[in-house]
Amino acid sequence: MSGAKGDPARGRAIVANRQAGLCLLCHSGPFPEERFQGSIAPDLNGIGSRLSEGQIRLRIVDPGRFNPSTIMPAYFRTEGLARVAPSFKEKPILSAQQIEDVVAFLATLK
Amino acid sequence: MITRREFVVLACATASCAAPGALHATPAAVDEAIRAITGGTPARRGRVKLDAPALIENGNSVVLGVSVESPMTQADHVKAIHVFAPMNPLPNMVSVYLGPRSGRAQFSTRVRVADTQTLVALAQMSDGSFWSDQVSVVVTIAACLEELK
Amino acid sequence: MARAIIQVPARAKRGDILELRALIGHVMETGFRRTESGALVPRDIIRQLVCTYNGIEVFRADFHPAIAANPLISFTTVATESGKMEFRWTGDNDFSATESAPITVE
Amino acid sequence: MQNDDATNPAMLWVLDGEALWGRRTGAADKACADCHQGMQGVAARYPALHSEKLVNLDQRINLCRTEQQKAPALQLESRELLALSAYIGRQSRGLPIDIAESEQAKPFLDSGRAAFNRRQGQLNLSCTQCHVGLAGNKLAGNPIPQAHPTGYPIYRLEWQGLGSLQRRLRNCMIGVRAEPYAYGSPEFVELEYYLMWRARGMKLETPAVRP
Repeated sequence: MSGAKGDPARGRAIVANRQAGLCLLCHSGPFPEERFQGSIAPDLNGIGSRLSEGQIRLRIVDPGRFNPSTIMPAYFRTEGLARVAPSFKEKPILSAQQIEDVVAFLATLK
Repeated sequence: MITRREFVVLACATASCAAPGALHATPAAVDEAIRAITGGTPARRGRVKLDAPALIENGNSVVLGVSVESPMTQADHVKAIHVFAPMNPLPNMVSVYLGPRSGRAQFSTRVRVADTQTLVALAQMSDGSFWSDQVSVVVTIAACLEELK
Repeated sequence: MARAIIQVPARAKRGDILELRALIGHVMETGFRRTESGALVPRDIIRQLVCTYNGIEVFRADFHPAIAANPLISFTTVATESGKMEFRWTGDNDFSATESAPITVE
Repeated sequence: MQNDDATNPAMLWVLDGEALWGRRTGAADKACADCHQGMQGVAARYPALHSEKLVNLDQRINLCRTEQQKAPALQLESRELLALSAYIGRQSRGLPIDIAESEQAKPFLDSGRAAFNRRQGQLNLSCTQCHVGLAGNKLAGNPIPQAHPTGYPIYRLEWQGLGSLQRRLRNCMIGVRAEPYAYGSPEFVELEYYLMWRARGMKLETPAVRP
Protein backbone atom coordinates (compact mmCIF):
# COMPACT_ATOMS: atom_id res chain seq x y z
CA MET A 1 0.00 0.00 0.00
CA SER A 2 2.66 2.48 1.03
CA GLY A 3 5.38 0.85 -0.97
CA ALA A 4 7.46 -0.22 2.04
CA LYS A 5 7.17 -3.82 3.10
CA GLY A 6 5.39 -4.44 6.39
CA ASP A 7 7.27 -5.36 9.55
CA PRO A 8 5.52 -8.18 11.50
CA ALA A 9 7.07 -7.12 14.83
CA ARG A 10 5.77 -3.58 14.51
CA GLY A 11 2.46 -4.98 13.31
CA ARG A 12 2.12 -7.17 16.37
CA ALA A 13 2.64 -4.14 18.63
CA ILE A 14 -0.06 -2.20 16.78
CA VAL A 15 -2.55 -5.07 17.01
CA ALA A 16 -1.92 -5.43 20.75
CA ASN A 17 -2.11 -1.68 21.46
CA ARG A 18 -5.54 -0.73 22.72
CA GLN A 19 -5.19 2.91 21.70
CA ALA A 20 -3.66 2.33 18.25
CA GLY A 21 -4.92 -0.84 16.58
CA LEU A 22 -7.80 -1.37 19.05
CA CYS A 23 -7.97 -4.92 17.63
CA LEU A 24 -8.05 -6.75 20.99
CA LEU A 25 -11.06 -4.79 22.20
CA CYS A 26 -13.12 -7.00 19.85
CA HIS A 27 -10.84 -9.85 18.71
CA SER A 28 -8.82 -12.34 20.64
CA GLY A 29 -5.58 -13.79 19.40
CA PRO A 30 -2.21 -15.32 20.30
CA PHE A 31 -1.18 -12.68 22.84
CA PRO A 32 -0.51 -14.55 26.08
CA GLU A 33 0.72 -11.34 27.74
CA GLU A 34 -2.48 -9.42 26.99
CA ARG A 35 -5.31 -9.94 29.45
CA PHE A 36 -8.97 -9.44 28.64
CA GLN A 37 -9.29 -9.71 24.92
CA GLY A 38 -12.62 -9.15 23.21
CA SER A 39 -15.22 -11.77 22.40
CA ILE A 40 -17.11 -9.82 19.74
CA ALA A 41 -15.18 -10.69 16.59
CA PRO A 42 -13.47 -13.79 15.14
CA ASP A 43 -10.31 -15.13 16.79
CA LEU A 44 -7.22 -13.93 14.95
CA ASN A 45 -5.52 -17.31 15.43
CA GLY A 46 -4.99 -18.92 12.06
CA ILE A 47 -6.10 -15.91 10.02
CA GLY A 48 -2.92 -16.20 7.96
CA SER A 49 -4.01 -19.59 6.67
CA ARG A 50 -7.63 -18.61 6.15
CA LEU A 51 -6.95 -15.43 4.17
CA SER A 52 -4.27 -14.20 1.78
CA GLU A 53 -2.33 -11.00 2.50
CA GLY A 54 -4.44 -9.17 -0.08
CA GLN A 55 -7.67 -10.35 1.53
CA ILE A 56 -6.45 -9.33 4.98
CA ARG A 57 -5.41 -5.91 3.69
CA LEU A 58 -8.80 -5.26 2.09
CA ARG A 59 -10.63 -6.30 5.27
CA ILE A 60 -8.64 -3.78 7.29
CA VAL A 61 -8.87 -0.94 4.80
CA ASP A 62 -12.64 -1.15 4.38
CA PRO A 63 -14.39 -4.24 5.79
CA GLY A 64 -17.79 -2.79 4.83
CA ARG A 65 -17.11 -3.89 1.27
CA PHE A 66 -17.46 -7.52 2.35
CA ASN A 67 -20.23 -7.01 4.88
CA PRO A 68 -22.06 -3.66 4.90
CA SER A 69 -23.39 -4.23 8.43
CA THR A 70 -20.05 -5.18 10.00
CA ILE A 71 -19.13 -3.37 13.20
CA MET A 72 -15.48 -3.42 12.23
CA PRO A 73 -14.32 0.12 11.43
CA ALA A 74 -12.66 0.92 8.13
CA TYR A 75 -9.06 1.61 9.09
CA PHE A 76 -8.19 3.59 5.98
CA ARG A 77 -11.36 5.40 4.99
CA THR A 78 -12.08 9.01 5.96
CA GLU A 79 -15.16 9.78 3.90
CA GLY A 80 -18.74 8.79 4.56
CA LEU A 81 -18.39 9.17 8.35
CA ALA A 82 -20.65 11.25 10.63
CA ARG A 83 -19.69 13.61 13.50
CA VAL A 84 -16.04 12.60 13.61
CA ALA A 85 -14.35 14.33 16.56
CA PRO A 86 -12.20 17.27 15.42
CA SER A 87 -8.96 15.62 16.49
CA PHE A 88 -9.67 12.59 14.29
CA LYS A 89 -11.19 14.37 11.29
CA GLU A 90 -9.76 13.48 7.88
CA LYS A 91 -7.41 11.02 9.54
CA PRO A 92 -7.49 7.28 8.97
CA ILE A 93 -7.35 5.09 12.09
CA LEU A 94 -4.04 3.65 10.93
CA SER A 95 -1.52 4.99 8.41
CA ALA A 96 -0.72 3.08 5.22
CA GLN A 97 2.58 1.88 6.70
CA GLN A 98 0.90 0.76 9.92
CA ILE A 99 -1.62 -1.23 7.91
CA GLU A 100 1.23 -2.91 5.98
CA ASP A 101 2.84 -3.80 9.31
CA VAL A 102 -0.41 -5.27 10.64
CA VAL A 103 -0.98 -7.24 7.42
CA ALA A 104 2.55 -8.61 7.59
CA PHE A 105 1.99 -9.71 11.18
CA LEU A 106 -1.46 -11.24 10.65
CA ALA A 107 -0.15 -13.22 7.66
CA THR A 108 2.22 -15.01 10.06
CA LEU A 109 -0.70 -16.33 12.14
CA LYS A 110 -0.99 -19.66 10.37
CA MET B 1 -18.74 22.31 30.74
CA ILE B 2 -15.50 21.68 32.59
CA THR B 3 -15.85 19.45 35.58
CA ARG B 4 -13.10 19.11 38.10
CA ARG B 5 -12.03 15.77 36.82
CA GLU B 6 -11.92 16.64 33.18
CA PHE B 7 -8.90 18.86 33.55
CA VAL B 8 -7.00 15.89 34.82
CA VAL B 9 -5.49 13.84 32.07
CA LEU B 10 -5.83 10.49 33.76
CA ALA B 11 -9.17 8.83 33.72
CA CYS B 12 -8.39 6.91 36.84
CA ALA B 13 -7.24 8.12 40.18
CA THR B 14 -4.36 5.77 40.55
CA ALA B 15 -1.06 6.41 38.88
CA SER B 16 -1.29 3.22 36.87
CA CYS B 17 -2.57 4.66 33.63
CA ALA B 18 0.76 5.13 31.89
CA ALA B 19 1.08 8.62 33.30
CA PRO B 20 4.24 10.48 32.51
CA GLY B 21 6.46 9.47 35.36
CA ALA B 22 4.03 6.82 36.51
CA LEU B 23 5.40 5.06 39.53
CA HIS B 24 4.52 2.15 41.67
CA ALA B 25 5.79 0.62 44.85
CA THR B 26 7.49 -2.78 44.76
CA PRO B 27 7.30 -6.01 46.72
CA ALA B 28 10.53 -4.80 48.35
CA ALA B 29 8.81 -1.56 49.41
CA VAL B 30 6.04 -3.64 50.98
CA ASP B 31 8.62 -5.76 52.80
CA GLU B 32 10.20 -2.57 54.08
CA ALA B 33 6.83 -1.13 55.19
CA ILE B 34 6.10 -4.39 56.99
CA ARG B 35 9.52 -4.42 58.66
CA ALA B 36 8.87 -0.88 59.91
CA ILE B 37 5.90 -2.31 61.82
CA THR B 38 7.21 -5.72 62.87
CA GLY B 39 10.76 -4.65 63.64
CA GLY B 40 11.88 -7.80 61.90
CA THR B 41 9.69 -10.28 63.81
CA PRO B 42 8.58 -12.79 61.18
CA ALA B 43 4.89 -12.69 60.29
CA ARG B 44 3.26 -16.11 60.14
CA ARG B 45 0.67 -17.06 57.55
CA GLY B 46 -2.75 -17.77 59.04
CA ARG B 47 -5.42 -16.40 61.40
CA VAL B 48 -5.89 -13.44 59.00
CA LYS B 49 -8.41 -13.47 56.17
CA LEU B 50 -8.05 -10.79 53.48
CA ASP B 51 -11.11 -10.52 51.23
CA ALA B 52 -10.98 -8.77 47.85
CA PRO B 53 -12.57 -9.67 44.52
CA ALA B 54 -10.32 -11.83 42.33
CA LEU B 55 -11.40 -9.92 39.22
CA ILE B 56 -11.71 -6.14 39.40
CA GLU B 57 -13.51 -4.28 36.64
CA ASN B 58 -12.59 -0.85 37.94
CA GLY B 59 -9.72 -0.28 40.29
CA ASN B 60 -11.06 3.05 41.55
CA SER B 61 -13.23 1.53 44.23
CA VAL B 62 -12.75 -2.04 45.37
CA VAL B 63 -14.43 -3.51 48.43
CA LEU B 64 -11.75 -4.90 50.71
CA GLY B 65 -12.30 -6.57 54.06
CA VAL B 66 -10.03 -8.12 56.67
CA SER B 67 -10.97 -10.35 59.57
CA VAL B 68 -8.66 -11.96 62.12
CA GLU B 69 -9.29 -14.95 64.37
CA SER B 70 -9.04 -13.61 67.90
CA PRO B 71 -11.09 -13.77 71.12
CA MET B 72 -10.60 -9.97 71.41
CA THR B 73 -10.18 -10.09 75.18
CA GLN B 74 -7.96 -7.87 77.30
CA ALA B 75 -5.41 -10.68 77.45
CA ASP B 76 -5.54 -11.70 73.80
CA HIS B 77 -6.58 -9.30 71.07
CA VAL B 78 -5.62 -7.76 67.76
CA LYS B 79 -4.03 -4.34 68.16
CA ALA B 80 -3.79 -3.34 64.52
CA ILE B 81 -4.41 -4.49 60.96
CA HIS B 82 -2.44 -3.08 58.01
CA VAL B 83 -3.02 -3.63 54.29
CA PHE B 84 -0.38 -3.22 51.58
CA ALA B 85 -0.36 -3.02 47.77
CA PRO B 86 2.98 -3.59 46.01
CA MET B 87 1.83 -2.18 42.65
CA ASN B 88 0.10 0.95 43.96
CA PRO B 89 2.07 4.22 44.00
CA LEU B 90 2.52 3.76 47.76
CA PRO B 91 2.78 0.41 49.54
CA ASN B 92 0.51 1.37 52.46
CA MET B 93 -3.23 1.30 51.80
CA VAL B 94 -4.83 1.52 55.22
CA SER B 95 -4.11 0.75 58.88
CA VAL B 96 -6.73 0.29 61.59
CA TYR B 97 -6.22 0.16 65.35
CA LEU B 98 -8.46 -2.06 67.46
CA GLY B 99 -8.76 -3.41 70.97
CA PRO B 100 -10.87 -5.56 73.28
CA ARG B 101 -13.75 -3.10 72.90
CA SER B 102 -13.94 -3.92 69.19
CA GLY B 103 -15.67 -7.22 69.92
CA ARG B 104 -14.52 -8.66 66.61
CA ALA B 105 -11.27 -8.11 64.75
CA GLN B 106 -12.64 -7.07 61.39
CA PHE B 107 -13.20 -4.08 59.16
CA SER B 108 -14.01 -3.32 55.54
CA THR B 109 -13.45 -0.32 53.31
CA ARG B 110 -13.17 0.67 49.65
CA VAL B 111 -9.74 1.02 48.11
CA ARG B 112 -7.98 1.89 44.87
CA VAL B 113 -6.10 -0.95 43.23
CA ALA B 114 -3.76 0.29 40.53
CA ASP B 115 -2.95 -2.93 38.77
CA THR B 116 -2.95 -6.70 38.91
CA GLN B 117 -1.03 -7.61 42.04
CA THR B 118 -0.96 -9.50 45.33
CA LEU B 119 -2.39 -7.54 48.27
CA VAL B 120 -1.06 -8.26 51.75
CA ALA B 121 -2.78 -7.94 55.14
CA LEU B 122 -0.78 -7.94 58.38
CA ALA B 123 -2.27 -8.30 61.87
CA GLN B 124 -0.43 -7.22 64.98
CA MET B 125 -1.46 -9.19 68.11
CA SER B 126 -1.37 -8.15 71.75
CA ASP B 127 1.17 -10.92 72.47
CA GLY B 128 3.61 -9.33 70.04
CA SER B 129 3.12 -11.86 67.25
CA PHE B 130 2.33 -10.98 63.64
CA TRP B 131 0.11 -12.88 61.23
CA SER B 132 -0.61 -12.28 57.57
CA ASP B 133 -2.62 -13.22 54.53
CA GLN B 134 -2.36 -12.32 50.88
CA VAL B 135 -4.69 -12.38 47.92
CA SER B 136 -4.05 -12.02 44.22
CA VAL B 137 -6.29 -9.65 42.30
CA VAL B 138 -6.58 -9.04 38.57
CA VAL B 139 -7.58 -5.56 37.36
CA THR B 140 -9.19 -5.46 33.92
CA ILE B 141 -8.51 -2.60 31.59
CA ALA B 142 -11.41 -0.22 31.17
CA ALA B 143 -12.31 -0.03 27.51
CA CYS B 144 -13.95 3.39 27.20
CA LEU B 145 -12.36 5.83 29.58
CA GLU B 146 -13.58 9.37 29.74
CA GLU B 147 -10.75 11.37 28.30
CA LEU B 148 -9.85 14.72 26.94
CA LYS B 149 -10.25 14.99 23.22
CA MET C 1 -18.59 21.07 56.06
CA ALA C 2 -18.37 17.86 54.27
CA ARG C 3 -21.41 15.65 54.02
CA ALA C 4 -21.13 12.45 56.07
CA ILE C 5 -23.43 9.48 56.67
CA ILE C 6 -22.90 7.34 59.74
CA GLN C 7 -24.74 4.20 60.76
CA VAL C 8 -25.05 3.49 64.47
CA PRO C 9 -27.81 1.29 65.93
CA ALA C 10 -30.17 3.41 68.03
CA ARG C 11 -30.61 0.69 70.68
CA ALA C 12 -28.63 -2.32 71.76
CA LYS C 13 -28.22 -4.77 74.62
CA ARG C 14 -25.14 -4.52 76.80
CA GLY C 15 -22.45 -6.77 75.35
CA ASP C 16 -23.85 -6.75 71.80
CA ILE C 17 -21.30 -6.34 69.05
CA LEU C 18 -22.40 -3.33 67.00
CA GLU C 19 -21.66 -2.83 63.34
CA LEU C 20 -20.76 0.80 62.64
CA ARG C 21 -20.34 2.49 59.26
CA ALA C 22 -18.95 5.85 58.29
CA LEU C 23 -19.20 7.34 54.79
CA ILE C 24 -17.95 10.85 53.98
CA GLY C 25 -17.80 13.00 50.85
CA HIS C 26 -14.16 13.69 49.92
CA VAL C 27 -12.17 13.61 46.64
CA MET C 28 -9.19 11.75 48.15
CA GLU C 29 -6.86 13.35 45.58
CA THR C 30 -3.90 11.01 45.51
CA GLY C 31 -1.10 13.46 44.80
CA PHE C 32 0.05 11.24 41.92
CA ARG C 33 -2.14 12.63 39.16
CA ARG C 34 -1.05 15.20 36.64
CA THR C 35 -2.95 17.86 34.75
CA GLU C 36 -2.79 18.14 30.98
CA SER C 37 0.15 20.53 31.31
CA GLY C 38 2.02 17.97 33.36
CA ALA C 39 1.69 19.69 36.73
CA LEU C 40 1.17 17.43 39.70
CA VAL C 41 -2.26 17.75 41.32
CA PRO C 42 -1.45 18.28 45.00
CA ARG C 43 -2.43 15.59 47.43
CA ASP C 44 -5.64 16.23 49.34
CA ILE C 45 -6.75 13.27 51.42
CA ILE C 46 -8.41 12.45 54.70
CA ARG C 47 -5.62 10.97 56.80
CA GLN C 48 -7.45 9.68 59.82
CA LEU C 49 -10.80 8.63 61.21
CA VAL C 50 -11.23 8.28 64.97
CA CYS C 51 -14.35 6.83 66.57
CA THR C 52 -14.98 7.59 70.22
CA TYR C 53 -17.65 6.09 72.47
CA ASN C 54 -18.50 8.45 75.33
CA GLY C 55 -15.19 10.13 74.79
CA ILE C 56 -13.06 6.97 74.73
CA GLU C 57 -11.35 5.95 71.49
CA VAL C 58 -12.65 2.57 70.32
CA PHE C 59 -11.39 2.57 66.72
CA ARG C 60 -8.93 4.48 64.61
CA ALA C 61 -8.02 4.23 60.93
CA ASP C 62 -5.09 5.77 59.07
CA PHE C 63 -5.98 6.44 55.44
CA HIS C 64 -3.51 6.63 52.55
CA PRO C 65 -4.14 7.71 48.93
CA ALA C 66 -5.23 4.11 48.25
CA ILE C 67 -8.54 4.80 49.98
CA ALA C 68 -11.22 5.42 47.34
CA ALA C 69 -12.94 8.79 46.90
CA ASN C 70 -15.82 9.30 49.33
CA PRO C 71 -14.31 6.98 51.93
CA LEU C 72 -16.43 4.30 53.55
CA ILE C 73 -15.30 2.15 56.44
CA SER C 74 -17.20 -0.35 58.56
CA PHE C 75 -16.06 -1.89 61.83
CA THR C 76 -17.43 -3.16 65.15
CA THR C 77 -17.56 -2.15 68.78
CA VAL C 78 -19.10 -3.65 71.92
CA ALA C 79 -22.18 -1.92 73.39
CA THR C 80 -21.20 -0.93 76.93
CA GLU C 81 -23.42 1.94 78.04
CA SER C 82 -25.85 4.55 76.74
CA GLY C 83 -24.32 7.69 75.37
CA LYS C 84 -22.76 9.12 72.24
CA MET C 85 -20.77 7.64 69.38
CA GLU C 86 -18.63 10.27 67.66
CA PHE C 87 -16.73 10.07 64.37
CA ARG C 88 -14.01 12.57 63.60
CA TRP C 89 -12.19 12.77 60.27
CA THR C 90 -9.05 14.87 59.81
CA GLY C 91 -6.83 15.37 56.80
CA ASP C 92 -4.82 17.56 54.45
CA ASN C 93 -5.56 21.27 54.15
CA ASP C 94 -6.86 21.38 57.70
CA PHE C 95 -9.75 19.13 56.79
CA SER C 96 -11.90 18.27 59.75
CA ALA C 97 -15.43 16.89 60.08
CA THR C 98 -17.40 15.46 62.97
CA GLU C 99 -20.59 13.43 63.07
CA SER C 100 -22.21 11.82 66.07
CA ALA C 101 -25.19 9.66 67.00
CA PRO C 102 -26.78 8.72 70.31
CA ILE C 103 -27.09 5.11 71.41
CA THR C 104 -29.29 3.60 74.12
CA VAL C 105 -27.94 0.47 75.80
CA GLU C 106 -30.25 -1.67 77.93
CA MET D 1 -23.51 -1.23 47.22
CA GLN D 2 -26.33 0.77 45.59
CA ASN D 3 -29.23 -0.72 47.53
CA ASP D 4 -27.78 -0.02 50.95
CA ASP D 5 -28.10 3.69 51.67
CA ALA D 6 -25.38 3.50 54.30
CA THR D 7 -22.79 2.38 51.74
CA ASN D 8 -24.05 3.98 48.52
CA PRO D 9 -21.80 7.01 48.00
CA ALA D 10 -24.49 8.66 45.86
CA MET D 11 -26.49 9.14 49.05
CA LEU D 12 -24.08 11.98 49.89
CA TRP D 13 -25.59 13.82 46.90
CA VAL D 14 -29.14 12.81 47.82
CA LEU D 15 -28.70 14.40 51.24
CA ASP D 16 -27.33 17.57 49.62
CA GLY D 17 -30.40 17.55 47.36
CA GLU D 18 -32.70 17.21 50.31
CA ALA D 19 -31.09 20.23 51.95
CA LEU D 20 -31.34 22.26 48.72
CA TRP D 21 -34.98 21.20 48.31
CA GLY D 22 -35.89 22.93 51.54
CA ARG D 23 -33.76 26.05 51.02
CA ARG D 24 -35.40 29.28 49.87
CA THR D 25 -33.73 30.91 46.89
CA GLY D 26 -34.16 33.45 44.10
CA ALA D 27 -36.07 36.73 43.90
CA ALA D 28 -39.29 34.88 44.77
CA ASP D 29 -37.62 33.58 47.96
CA LYS D 30 -39.28 30.22 47.51
CA ALA D 31 -38.04 26.72 48.24
CA CYS D 32 -38.98 23.68 46.13
CA ALA D 33 -40.70 22.37 49.25
CA ASP D 34 -42.97 25.43 49.39
CA CYS D 35 -44.84 24.25 46.26
CA HIS D 36 -44.17 20.51 46.05
CA GLN D 37 -45.01 17.71 48.43
CA GLY D 38 -43.41 14.38 47.54
CA MET D 39 -41.97 13.80 44.09
CA GLN D 40 -42.70 10.09 43.92
CA GLY D 41 -42.95 8.85 40.35
CA VAL D 42 -41.80 12.08 38.75
CA ALA D 43 -38.34 10.94 37.67
CA ALA D 44 -39.91 7.86 36.04
CA ARG D 45 -41.79 10.14 33.62
CA TYR D 46 -38.87 12.22 32.27
CA PRO D 47 -37.89 13.40 29.66
CA ALA D 48 -41.35 14.82 28.97
CA LEU D 49 -43.01 17.58 26.99
CA HIS D 50 -43.16 21.00 28.55
CA SER D 51 -44.95 23.61 26.42
CA GLU D 52 -44.26 21.59 23.27
CA LYS D 53 -40.59 21.31 24.10
CA LEU D 54 -38.95 18.08 25.22
CA VAL D 55 -37.07 18.55 28.51
CA ASN D 56 -35.26 16.18 30.81
CA LEU D 57 -35.51 16.24 34.60
CA ASP D 58 -32.50 18.52 35.04
CA GLN D 59 -33.95 21.02 32.59
CA ARG D 60 -37.35 20.78 34.28
CA ILE D 61 -35.72 21.63 37.62
CA ASN D 62 -34.09 24.65 35.99
CA LEU D 63 -37.44 25.76 34.53
CA CYS D 64 -38.86 25.73 38.04
CA ARG D 65 -35.91 27.78 39.22
CA THR D 66 -36.15 30.44 36.54
CA GLU D 67 -39.95 30.62 36.29
CA GLN D 68 -41.10 30.00 39.87
CA GLN D 69 -38.16 30.78 42.13
CA LYS D 70 -36.84 33.58 39.91
CA ALA D 71 -33.37 32.18 40.46
CA PRO D 72 -30.61 31.60 37.89
CA ALA D 73 -30.59 28.19 36.24
CA LEU D 74 -28.08 25.74 37.69
CA GLN D 75 -25.24 24.71 35.44
CA LEU D 76 -25.87 21.32 33.86
CA GLU D 77 -23.71 18.64 35.53
CA SER D 78 -23.11 20.92 38.54
CA ARG D 79 -23.07 19.35 41.98
CA GLU D 80 -26.25 21.22 42.98
CA LEU D 81 -28.27 20.10 39.97
CA LEU D 82 -27.10 16.50 40.26
CA ALA D 83 -27.96 16.60 43.97
CA LEU D 84 -31.51 17.79 43.25
CA SER D 85 -32.09 15.26 40.48
CA ALA D 86 -30.68 12.47 42.66
CA TYR D 87 -32.96 13.52 45.51
CA ILE D 88 -35.99 13.58 43.22
CA GLY D 89 -34.96 10.38 41.45
CA ARG D 90 -34.47 8.54 44.73
CA GLN D 91 -38.16 9.03 45.45
CA SER D 92 -39.04 6.94 42.40
CA ARG D 93 -36.71 4.06 43.24
CA GLY D 94 -38.49 0.79 42.55
CA LEU D 95 -41.16 2.35 40.33
CA PRO D 96 -41.44 1.35 36.67
CA ILE D 97 -40.19 3.79 34.04
CA ASP D 98 -43.33 5.34 32.63
CA ILE D 99 -42.72 7.34 29.47
CA ALA D 100 -45.88 8.66 27.87
CA GLU D 101 -46.33 8.14 24.16
CA SER D 102 -48.18 10.76 22.20
CA GLU D 103 -48.58 12.05 18.68
CA GLN D 104 -47.00 15.25 19.84
CA ALA D 105 -43.94 13.51 21.23
CA LYS D 106 -43.52 11.07 18.35
CA PRO D 107 -41.11 13.22 16.33
CA PHE D 108 -38.80 13.43 19.36
CA LEU D 109 -38.94 9.68 19.87
CA ASP D 110 -38.22 9.03 16.19
CA SER D 111 -35.34 11.44 16.27
CA GLY D 112 -33.86 9.78 19.37
CA ARG D 113 -34.24 6.35 17.80
CA ALA D 114 -32.51 7.56 14.65
CA ALA D 115 -29.59 8.85 16.73
CA PHE D 116 -29.39 5.47 18.51
CA ASN D 117 -29.16 3.71 15.16
CA ARG D 118 -26.83 6.19 13.43
CA ARG D 119 -23.21 5.25 12.88
CA GLN D 120 -20.94 7.96 14.19
CA GLY D 121 -17.34 8.90 14.72
CA GLN D 122 -14.05 7.74 13.28
CA LEU D 123 -14.87 4.20 14.45
CA ASN D 124 -18.20 4.47 12.62
CA LEU D 125 -20.31 2.71 15.24
CA SER D 126 -23.95 3.10 16.24
CA CYS D 127 -25.27 2.53 19.74
CA THR D 128 -27.39 -0.34 18.40
CA GLN D 129 -24.48 -2.30 16.99
CA CYS D 130 -22.96 -2.86 20.42
CA HIS D 131 -25.79 -2.41 22.90
CA VAL D 132 -28.43 -4.41 21.04
CA GLY D 133 -26.52 -6.66 18.66
CA LEU D 134 -23.64 -7.51 20.95
CA ALA D 135 -24.97 -6.94 24.47
CA GLY D 136 -23.58 -9.60 26.79
CA ASN D 137 -20.38 -10.00 24.80
CA LYS D 138 -17.11 -8.59 26.01
CA LEU D 139 -15.38 -5.48 24.77
CA ALA D 140 -11.86 -6.09 25.99
CA GLY D 141 -12.62 -7.51 29.45
CA ASN D 142 -15.85 -5.62 29.99
CA PRO D 143 -19.34 -7.01 29.44
CA ILE D 144 -21.43 -4.84 27.09
CA PRO D 145 -24.70 -3.83 28.80
CA GLN D 146 -28.06 -3.35 27.12
CA ALA D 147 -27.98 0.42 27.62
CA HIS D 148 -31.04 0.77 29.84
CA PRO D 149 -30.74 4.02 31.80
CA THR D 150 -32.47 2.81 34.95
CA GLY D 151 -30.28 4.39 37.60
CA TYR D 152 -29.40 7.98 36.64
CA PRO D 153 -27.88 10.10 37.96
CA ILE D 154 -25.34 7.36 38.72
CA TYR D 155 -22.28 7.17 40.94
CA ARG D 156 -19.70 5.87 38.52
CA LEU D 157 -16.58 4.35 40.01
CA GLU D 158 -14.59 5.61 37.04
CA TRP D 159 -15.76 9.18 37.76
CA GLN D 160 -15.54 8.76 41.52
CA GLY D 161 -18.60 10.93 41.62
CA LEU D 162 -22.15 11.44 40.42
CA GLY D 163 -23.00 12.13 36.78
CA SER D 164 -25.97 12.35 34.47
CA LEU D 165 -27.03 10.11 31.60
CA GLN D 166 -25.79 12.78 29.21
CA ARG D 167 -22.33 12.60 30.73
CA ARG D 168 -22.38 8.82 30.23
CA LEU D 169 -23.52 9.22 26.63
CA ARG D 170 -20.78 11.78 26.10
CA ASN D 171 -18.25 9.12 27.22
CA CYS D 172 -19.64 6.69 24.65
CA MET D 173 -19.39 9.26 21.87
CA ILE D 174 -15.80 10.06 22.80
CA GLY D 175 -15.16 6.31 22.80
CA VAL D 176 -16.20 5.97 19.15
CA ARG D 177 -14.21 9.14 18.40
CA ALA D 178 -17.30 11.20 17.60
CA GLU D 179 -17.88 14.82 18.53
CA PRO D 180 -20.23 14.64 21.50
CA TYR D 181 -23.50 16.57 21.47
CA ALA D 182 -23.54 19.56 23.84
CA TYR D 183 -25.00 19.08 27.31
CA GLY D 184 -28.69 19.98 27.23
CA SER D 185 -28.85 19.95 23.42
CA PRO D 186 -32.05 18.68 21.76
CA GLU D 187 -30.07 15.76 20.29
CA PHE D 188 -29.06 14.55 23.74
CA VAL D 189 -32.53 14.99 25.26
CA GLU D 190 -34.13 13.10 22.35
CA LEU D 191 -31.66 10.26 22.73
CA GLU D 192 -32.33 10.23 26.47
CA TYR D 193 -36.07 10.16 25.75
CA TYR D 194 -35.73 7.23 23.37
CA LEU D 195 -33.56 5.30 25.84
CA MET D 196 -36.06 5.83 28.68
CA TRP D 197 -38.94 4.84 26.38
CA ARG D 198 -36.98 1.73 25.38
CA ALA D 199 -36.58 0.89 29.10
CA ARG D 200 -40.25 1.56 29.94
CA GLY D 201 -41.60 -0.83 32.55
CA MET D 202 -38.15 -1.42 34.06
CA LYS D 203 -37.75 -0.32 37.66
CA LEU D 204 -35.80 2.81 38.50
CA GLU D 205 -32.73 2.21 40.70
CA THR D 206 -31.69 5.84 41.18
CA PRO D 207 -29.09 6.62 42.38
CA ALA D 208 -27.30 3.56 41.03
CA VAL D 209 -23.63 2.64 41.34
CA ARG D 210 -21.85 1.48 38.19
CA PRO D 211 -18.24 0.63 37.27
